[in-house]
Amino acid sequence: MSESFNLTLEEHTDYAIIRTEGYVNNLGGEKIGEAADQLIEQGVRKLILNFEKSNVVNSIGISILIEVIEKIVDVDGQIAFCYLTKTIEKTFNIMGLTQYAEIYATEAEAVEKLA
Amino acid sequence: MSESFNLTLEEHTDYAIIRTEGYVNNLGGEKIGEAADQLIEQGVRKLILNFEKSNVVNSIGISILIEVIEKIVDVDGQIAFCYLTKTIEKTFNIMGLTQYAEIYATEAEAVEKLA
Amino acid sequence: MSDSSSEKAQKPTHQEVELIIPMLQDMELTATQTACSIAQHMKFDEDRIDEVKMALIEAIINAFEHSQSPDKKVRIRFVLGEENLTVIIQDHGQGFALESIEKPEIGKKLHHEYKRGWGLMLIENLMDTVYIESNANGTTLVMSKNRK
Amino acid sequence: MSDSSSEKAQKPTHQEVELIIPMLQDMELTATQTACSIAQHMKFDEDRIDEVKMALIEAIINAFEHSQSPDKKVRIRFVLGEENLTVIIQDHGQGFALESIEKPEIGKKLHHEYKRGWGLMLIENLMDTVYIESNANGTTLVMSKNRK
Ligand SMILES: Nc1ncnc2c1ncn2[C@@H]1O[C@H](COP(=O)(O)OP(=O)(O)O)[C@@H](O)[C@H]1O
Ligand SMILES: Nc1ncnc2c1ncn2[C@@H]1O[C@H](COP(=O)(O)OP(=O)(O)O)[C@@H](O)[C@H]1O
Repeated sequence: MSESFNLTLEEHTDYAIIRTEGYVNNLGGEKIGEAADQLIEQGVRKLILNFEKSNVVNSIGISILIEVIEKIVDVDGQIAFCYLTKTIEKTFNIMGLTQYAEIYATEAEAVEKLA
Repeated sequence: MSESFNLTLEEHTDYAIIRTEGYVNNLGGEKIGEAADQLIEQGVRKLILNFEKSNVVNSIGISILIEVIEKIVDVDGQIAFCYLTKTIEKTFNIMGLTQYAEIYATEAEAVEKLA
Repeated sequence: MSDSSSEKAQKPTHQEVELIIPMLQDMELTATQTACSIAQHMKFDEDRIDEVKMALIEAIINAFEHSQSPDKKVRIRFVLGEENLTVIIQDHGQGFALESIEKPEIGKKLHHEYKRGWGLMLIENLMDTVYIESNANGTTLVMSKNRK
Repeated sequence: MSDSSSEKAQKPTHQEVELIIPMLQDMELTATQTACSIAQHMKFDEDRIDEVKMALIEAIINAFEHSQSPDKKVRIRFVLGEENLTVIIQDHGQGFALESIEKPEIGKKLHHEYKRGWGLMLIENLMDTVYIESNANGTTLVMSKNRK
């Protein structure tokens, strides 16, 4: 009875893209967390999260994103978000996530700046 | 505080198209009725109602459409609807409107069959 | 643990969402949005959701237009069953005599002054089961749609 | 007509929509759909609607997660004001001591086990006014957003 959440991965030599679809709540956040853990384990240091198909988040989901940010910071990596709705971007600003993560309008821009 | 309803008219020598946008309730229905009255007055005998941007109707609005059908029948004209949602088409069938009005998938098809 | 069998024997308590709306122009659309979200949650397909929405609009505008309810409110309950969604629309208006309602026919409506009177018939046709209780204390319409 | 002046002197009675949802996974999304429809009706712009939705999600998941309410329900009232929308989120749970809640800071959350605790702070920032009343009978959060 829960919203479906899906993600797809695109792995490159020096960065990876996680594209999400659906509600980033506890369940959605956990799936992102697991995918990120695995990528970091594999040696990925630059991570792009494409939220084009995730228009709704909650603070439980975002708490898990903070864990991901922490892990990326710990390996001296970089993390960027793209295609955030205005409200999600505002939320990330309010919470201060933008001190540790970049926000870009498009995926192409994120790839260009990070890679 | 009400849903906005708009319509546009396209008049040809022997037929006219009414394209609606928004909820076809009493207010929307009345606007369609007024537009149809004027077209029939001007001599239009073939009328196409394009509901592509009207996904919601109610039975008060449809009652006004029955008035329009009656007036078209009275002048030996023809009336057709296009781009109906499945549920609106089912509703027109249940009510028997389809005995007096044609339903076509697209506006192009309606124009071809009627004109 | 000792009473687990008696617990199992109990009827499952169905989850219920309750919505109370004021009699205001277009407020029925708020109710259809709520219905839509619940039916999506229950994994109804889009067509069946659309039919529930249309029936719900009819039931609500009936209460708005005919009930003369002094509290000017309509109460809608959504009961999330295993295999169906039941929607209960209730007003505290004057009620009506169901047996006096004539089944509308398009042939009779054409060239007849009174073109209205389709709402209840549409509800019956769009939903799987419909039950109406109406008296001087108000009207309750109970309608269900199966998931499939 | 004789009492029209006294009628005018009365405060306008605000229209209200009431929604009661069960504590079920993702039910907060049904509430946001209802909120969205009401705010559209009031001609709020899309960005402000989105902010109300986000704040509403936070208030509801708090009730779901922390209230331990025995009735397992959350009541949401939407009060349609002239210039603002007020949303009242209420549970009958155990309540909490508001003064004991620390303001979260990202610097402290990083490298700290507990990363949660953002909900109330987000609500404060996304809405124009917020008021919380909490005691052993439950929690009521009243939040308003101006139309502009
Ligand atoms: N909630 C209600 N309260 C009072 N009367 C009602 C209610 N619902 C329906 N009715 C009565 O039933 C009649 C038929 O309703 P309906 O089939 O929906 O058509 P319409 O609303 O167009 O008249 C109404 O005209 C009204 O007299
Ligand atoms: N409706 C509620 N009932 C009981 N406790 C609540 C409620 N809302 C908030 N709280 C308390 O306030 C704390 C802070 O809430 P919040 O800022 O939303 O962060 P989080 O939910 O992540 O803990 C919660 O951990 C809980 O102890």
